[in-house]
Amino acid sequence: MAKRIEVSDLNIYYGNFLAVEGVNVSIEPRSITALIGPSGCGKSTFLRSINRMHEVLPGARVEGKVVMDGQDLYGSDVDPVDVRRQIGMVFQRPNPFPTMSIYDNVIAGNRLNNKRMKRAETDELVERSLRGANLWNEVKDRLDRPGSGLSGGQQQRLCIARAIAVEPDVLLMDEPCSALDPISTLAIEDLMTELKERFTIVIVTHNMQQAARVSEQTGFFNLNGVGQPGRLIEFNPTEKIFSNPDEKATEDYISGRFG
Amino acid sequence: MAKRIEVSDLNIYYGNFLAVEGVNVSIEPRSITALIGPSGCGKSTFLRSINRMHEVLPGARVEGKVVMDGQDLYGSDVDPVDVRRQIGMVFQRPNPFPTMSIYDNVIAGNRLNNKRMKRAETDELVERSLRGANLWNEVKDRLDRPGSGLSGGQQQRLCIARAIAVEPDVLLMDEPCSALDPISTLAIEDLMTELKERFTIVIVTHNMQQAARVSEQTGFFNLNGVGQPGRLIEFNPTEKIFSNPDEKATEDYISGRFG
Amino acid sequence: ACGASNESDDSNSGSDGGGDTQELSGELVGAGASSQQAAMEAWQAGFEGEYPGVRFSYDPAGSGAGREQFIAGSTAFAGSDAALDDEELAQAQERCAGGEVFELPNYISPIAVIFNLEGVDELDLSPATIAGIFTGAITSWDDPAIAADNPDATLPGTAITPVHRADDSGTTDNFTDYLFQAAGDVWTSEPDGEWPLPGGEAANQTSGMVEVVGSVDGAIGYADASRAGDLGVANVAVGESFAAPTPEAAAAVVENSPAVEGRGEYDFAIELNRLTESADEYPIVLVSYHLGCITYDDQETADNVAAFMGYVISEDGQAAAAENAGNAEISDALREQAQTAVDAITAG
Amino acid sequence: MTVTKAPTEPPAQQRTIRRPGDRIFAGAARGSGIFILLVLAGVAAFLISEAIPAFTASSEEIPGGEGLGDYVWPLIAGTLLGAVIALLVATPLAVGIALYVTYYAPRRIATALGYVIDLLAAIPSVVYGFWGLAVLAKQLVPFHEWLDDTLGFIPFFAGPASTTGRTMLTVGLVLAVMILPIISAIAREVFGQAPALHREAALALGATRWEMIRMAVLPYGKSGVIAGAMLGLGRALGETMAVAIILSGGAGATLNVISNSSPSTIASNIALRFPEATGLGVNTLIASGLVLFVITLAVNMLARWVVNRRADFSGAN
Amino acid sequence: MSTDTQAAPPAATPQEGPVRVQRKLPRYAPFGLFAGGVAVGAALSALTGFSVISTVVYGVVLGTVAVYAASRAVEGRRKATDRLVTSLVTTAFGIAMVPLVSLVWTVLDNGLARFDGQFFSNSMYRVVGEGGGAYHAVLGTLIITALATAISVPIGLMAAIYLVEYGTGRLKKAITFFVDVMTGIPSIVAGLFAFALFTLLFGNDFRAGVMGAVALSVLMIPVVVRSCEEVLKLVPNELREASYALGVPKWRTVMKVVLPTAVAGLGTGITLAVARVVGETAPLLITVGLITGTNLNPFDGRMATLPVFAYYQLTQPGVNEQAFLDRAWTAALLLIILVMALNVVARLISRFFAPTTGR
Ligand SMILES: Nc1ncnc2c1ncn2[C@@H]1O[C@H](COP(=O)(O)OP(=O)(O)OP(=O)(O)O)[C@@H](O)[C@H]1O
Ligand SMILES: Nc1ncnc2c1ncn2[C@@H]1O[C@H](COP(=O)(O)OP(=O)(O)OP(=O)(O)O)[C@@H](O)[C@H]1O
Ligand SMILES: [Mg+2]
Ligand SMILES: [Mg+2]
Ligand SMILES: O=P([O-])([O-])[O-]
Repeated sequence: MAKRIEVSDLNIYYGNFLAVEGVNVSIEPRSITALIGPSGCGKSTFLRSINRMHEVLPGARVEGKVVMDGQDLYGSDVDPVDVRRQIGMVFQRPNPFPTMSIYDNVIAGNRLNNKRMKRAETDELVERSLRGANLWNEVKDRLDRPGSGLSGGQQQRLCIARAIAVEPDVLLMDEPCSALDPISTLAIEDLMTELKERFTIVIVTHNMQQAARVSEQTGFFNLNGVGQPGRLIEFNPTEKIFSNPDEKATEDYISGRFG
Repeated sequence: MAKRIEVSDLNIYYGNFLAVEGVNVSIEPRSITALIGPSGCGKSTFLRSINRMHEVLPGARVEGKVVMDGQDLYGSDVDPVDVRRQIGMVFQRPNPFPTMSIYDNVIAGNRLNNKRMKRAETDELVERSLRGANLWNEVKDRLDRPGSGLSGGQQQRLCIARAIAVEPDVLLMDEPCSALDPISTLAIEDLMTELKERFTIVIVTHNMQQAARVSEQTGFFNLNGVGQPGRLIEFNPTEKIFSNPDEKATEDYISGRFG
Repeated sequence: ACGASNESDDSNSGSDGGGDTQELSGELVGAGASSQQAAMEAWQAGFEGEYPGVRFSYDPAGSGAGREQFIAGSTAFAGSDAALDDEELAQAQERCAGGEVFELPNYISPIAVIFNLEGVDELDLSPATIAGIFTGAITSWDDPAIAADNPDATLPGTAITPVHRADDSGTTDNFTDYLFQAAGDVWTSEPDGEWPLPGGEAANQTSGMVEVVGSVDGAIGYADASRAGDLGVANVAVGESFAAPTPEAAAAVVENSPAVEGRGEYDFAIELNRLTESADEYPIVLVSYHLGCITYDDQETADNVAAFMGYVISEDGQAAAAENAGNAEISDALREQAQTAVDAITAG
Repeated sequence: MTVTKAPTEPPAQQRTIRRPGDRIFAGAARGSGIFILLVLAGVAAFLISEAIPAFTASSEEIPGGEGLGDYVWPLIAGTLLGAVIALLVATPLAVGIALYVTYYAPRRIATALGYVIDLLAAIPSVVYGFWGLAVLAKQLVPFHEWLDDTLGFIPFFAGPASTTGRTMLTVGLVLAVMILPIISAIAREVFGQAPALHREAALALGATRWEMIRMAVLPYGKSGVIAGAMLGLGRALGETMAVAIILSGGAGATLNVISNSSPSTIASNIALRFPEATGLGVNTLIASGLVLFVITLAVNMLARWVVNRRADFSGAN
Repeated sequence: MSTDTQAAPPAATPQEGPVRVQRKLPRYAPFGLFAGGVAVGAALSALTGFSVISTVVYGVVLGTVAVYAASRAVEGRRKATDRLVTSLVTTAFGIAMVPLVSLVWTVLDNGLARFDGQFFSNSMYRVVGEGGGAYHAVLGTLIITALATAISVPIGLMAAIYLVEYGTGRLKKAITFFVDVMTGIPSIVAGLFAFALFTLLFGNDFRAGVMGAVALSVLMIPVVVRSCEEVLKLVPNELREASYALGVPKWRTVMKVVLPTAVAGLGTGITLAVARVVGETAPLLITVGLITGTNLNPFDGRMATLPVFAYYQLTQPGVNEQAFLDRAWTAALLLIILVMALNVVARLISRFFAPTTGR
């Protein structure tokens, strides 16, 4: 059920501030696409515009098209809720629901949408998702404890488990491993590699080795100066980006220092 | 004014849960000490106990000694406020004060001790600190805007600027670069190297290359199993840790995967 | 199932001696003067004993509100500390199917001049002295005017704190009416339910008045005599002597007061004789009326009103009220007079 | 969620289609808001229509015989005086209480202490009235005398001191006690919610407890405190029974808060006069209610103006 | 002021320790100083004519000043300010306890006399003088308050949700503003309004408990809106975003994420609103009046309520005054207990949902 996403001439605004300008890109299904670039260049902003999370901020809006398998996600007949159901997201800062137990956090996507599931089914789903996020062993004995009592990395993995539990077609991850130790990072990377068989994955990362390791395609964002909009400078197969990029800026950035 | 910190037999509790057990370590002045280990093993907990930030959580307490240049920081005549004034901290999640402007955020700590600084002095201090945190260029035109309108990485750098603005003797950093791009990371690392001439720095990181790059000493935390307390498994010069560690566990962890 | 344990139909009805409970039903709603609230409780209880089928309620919302609601037709009768004025009378007649209105002086209560003065239990006061105290002309208890009224008493030099009612009340209306008529030049303000002079200590309701007078040495006020409690009660000059506010003296002055001229056959509003010189009469009296129609639209209401008023003026009714409220019972003459009105009530 | 920067161009949400559930829910929420406006409009319409006869009547017909302005003016003075005393006393106290409960009291009993203060909200206003009359007023008589003796040169304490203590000052203090739980409960909620992240940031900079509160808690809770104060002010302005029972009112406008001749307040005056009022008397009382309505309006506009000046830095989110 | 407070003077550094431990007041010094201040205050008030209030006032002021001055001299400005605030904040709490204790004592002292079985099982039907009870008034208050709550909470909560989650532009501004204005409606005016409204709709002689409930709702709604709004604003946006990103529609997000997260605060707010109106006398006096018997139908006929019951018992007693006063105070006591019980229920509910906070 992986989906191809085509973005054309996308401008993204916060109120009157143009944060990201003129993005044109085609994201392949069943692949991992990495987005890299300096801080503040609009990676998160672009990522959030793909599943229409951008527009929940007051005054935030976009111009242009994001087409998923032929359908414009910003079309007037498209419900953003449906978009988000198919395009899941993991945020930069872990945000488990404080009112819910670890168990309920994992199945929040189903519960909140009032899906009825048998107890055995949900048990199975919770275990599968937590294992997928490499958290099962640490929390299996305290599934009924609040999710907010976990360490930062545990919380992040809980959020990943929550996102994959709804089995979206596309998974957007905003620096999902920035709070994780290498072992968990490895587990998440393995998970991504596994998931891409079925899903389309877009990941923002500052860790260029990670980008090099897991992704097929890499996009490099940059901005010319403060107050200027961010732009997608280069989008190419990861191998090419890291060995022989088209753009001077990309090369500078990558060779500047590795992760 | 760097300080030597000696920790002996430190047990750290959350209520009745023993999170970290029996830490004995001596942290050298004018050096960078890195703490590594899997998620949830108690690195953050240990770090927070050094400047008595741990005890602000309800039910949290410690047993044992943390001695700084001969003085027990947990002595009955020691005011935690004074401890924290000299041992600064940067948190895992950026936390600028949302009600203050960027400018005021930077000098928030200084304002406490010194109500009336000359405008020129503070201007100078703000610029120096922001430059130190590699944020000056991005925000110099909007110093009077709220700090919460920045990107994640920008916010983290703002917090670093705020912490170094008070010129503490010791600086504790909990994964300060996990939200930063390589360029900012590099800048922060350079800054640390510069600061260690005068200060003692302790940093928690998941990025082992970073630990290898910047630190003189490295401590490896681990835990035997879920619900078990975390322990300091090995503490040695960084070079030794990464080339020829004493402990099998350390070697496993490090060789498992790099950054 | 959900009733209070004292309300169950079989346990209580007719238990207190009435024997033959009567077959009336429906509702009887009244509203008005709060002054008669305590008496009304007794009347209601007695009436409900005799007529358990009637749902009775009396809303002590105030005389003005009572008259308005009666005129508007939302109640069957009203309680009022004052008789209807001409304009209201016309409106009331319209409300009563164009017919006659009854006004029965059913609640009579002496208003006592109460005081709190250490070492003084007995006090005689002439109208002019009372007025002087309340206008602020007399400020100390050893004032010659007070001494002149009480030649035998030893009066302290305590400052006087006169207290008046803060709310608009029938008590104030009657008290100022008395001062206006009896105190001569010393009191010039027109009688009014609202205290007519600016400033001074003001208290809400009779209970507030009693509380404040009771708490300040040297305070003086006016209140329903039954509520005076431990406070000193002044005797008021009547002619050459001084009268105490007893129920009997109050009933006597009402009986001997002339009727208001030019009213209907069943309108027994009276013009209180404040200037009485009879030593058996006490001139500061509050009369609270019951107002209703001689002709009601429906039979049920007419029957209920007639039954209620009949009970109120009955000896039982008056005695029950006097026991609970401490008011004066109406005289036989007044009762006979009222009975004519009760008998006349019909539907049409 | 702040309304600081209204987008100048049409927001993207315009194109957004909404699911039925969302439409219904949003409609219900919006409808509730509009309904409240309608209720208020209803109250205003009621007040205006009933007040018109009093505005058009000649001045002799108004109770007091001096016209509506002269009738209402002392009441306005009394209302504002009592409410201002209450607010000045209660707000700092309530903030103190809320801070005590959230950050100073021993943790184990802190919540319980919070409920204890809430008990003040449970006490009916009639009881406040009788307590004020029978207990507090008497206790405050010496205080009144002291104010008269030492601060008599200030117009507020010009005296002569009341011998019963049933003054505007006492009323203000009782009102302060009545609104205390309202302000402190809301302040407590918002102070307690100040993010740990920011509190820890302050502590880590070497802030003392108070400095932490000043940096991370008060700015965050400011809007809540103001909301609580406005609720409290509303209650103080509109309190009826307690004031009617305690205050020795009915005099002309004065700043003097310690004498026994105080102006009444609008709400208590209505309660005192309404049962016996007829005809134009009723209209006059309702006109005074309308005036109170307008006062509340004005006070709120003022408060809003003050608050909105630094809305950009609101702590929420 | 500015020069001598510059940083911590190094002169104040005692022993060897690296943490510039300024000299510290001994642990119990603040308490001792405070007590000393109180003692001096007592002496002072004894000089000027002893009274409890002046002793307390002088004592607290002097005690606070003593602590501040000592701390200022020994520990420096910042620490002294901290201690000063601690004193002030504790004093604030202490001050609030004074009227509370006095009030509760007054009510208990007077109200326990009739706190008996008869009071709870009997109405005032055909009761003259002694005896009787408030059964009818308790039920009346419960019914009318429940009705008012049923009207106000959904409307108020939804309006708060509108303001926090949906509101934009003028309508939001208007609602926020006018809700504040609404808090200033005097209770008696609310009663008059409800009276006029129902008279208009159902004619002159219509009286019912629902009139009172509507009057109380006018008073209650703004309290619900305002307190709920404040609490909802505190729910972090992160959580909303987390929910949206799971493909949860906004309304479900509000219902299942925002409201549960805020439930403790909502409970406090609603309890506050109920407490605000449950003791109201004036509007009920005008709308539902008073009867002596029990009426359980809020849509027909007058009803008895505890505040009105207490008010008339207090203000219009009969000859046997004590019996009336006892009933009045017991009714007041009952009202307080009622609100307390409500408080406990609200706490239990919120305890059930409330987030267990961690880092
Ligand atoms: N809520 C917001 N309101 C206004 N401007 C914003 C907001 N969030 C981000 N921005 C601005 O938009 C630009 C892009 O921010 P964004 O968060 O997308 O950067 P990023 O590439 O994700 O950076 P990082 O790597 O630090 O997370 C920045 O200039 C930032 O200041
Ligand atoms: N507030 C808290 N209350 C109770 N337990 C806690 C709390 N914070 C952390 N813990 C527990 O203490 C242990 C150590 O947590 P800590 O945050 O120190 O881990 P960490 O090494 O910093 O992990 P990470 O690399 O993911 O940040 C974990 O088991 C965690 O669940
Ligand atoms: Mg980002
Ligand atoms: Mg950590
Ligand atoms: O009976 P009153 O009208 O004076 O209260």
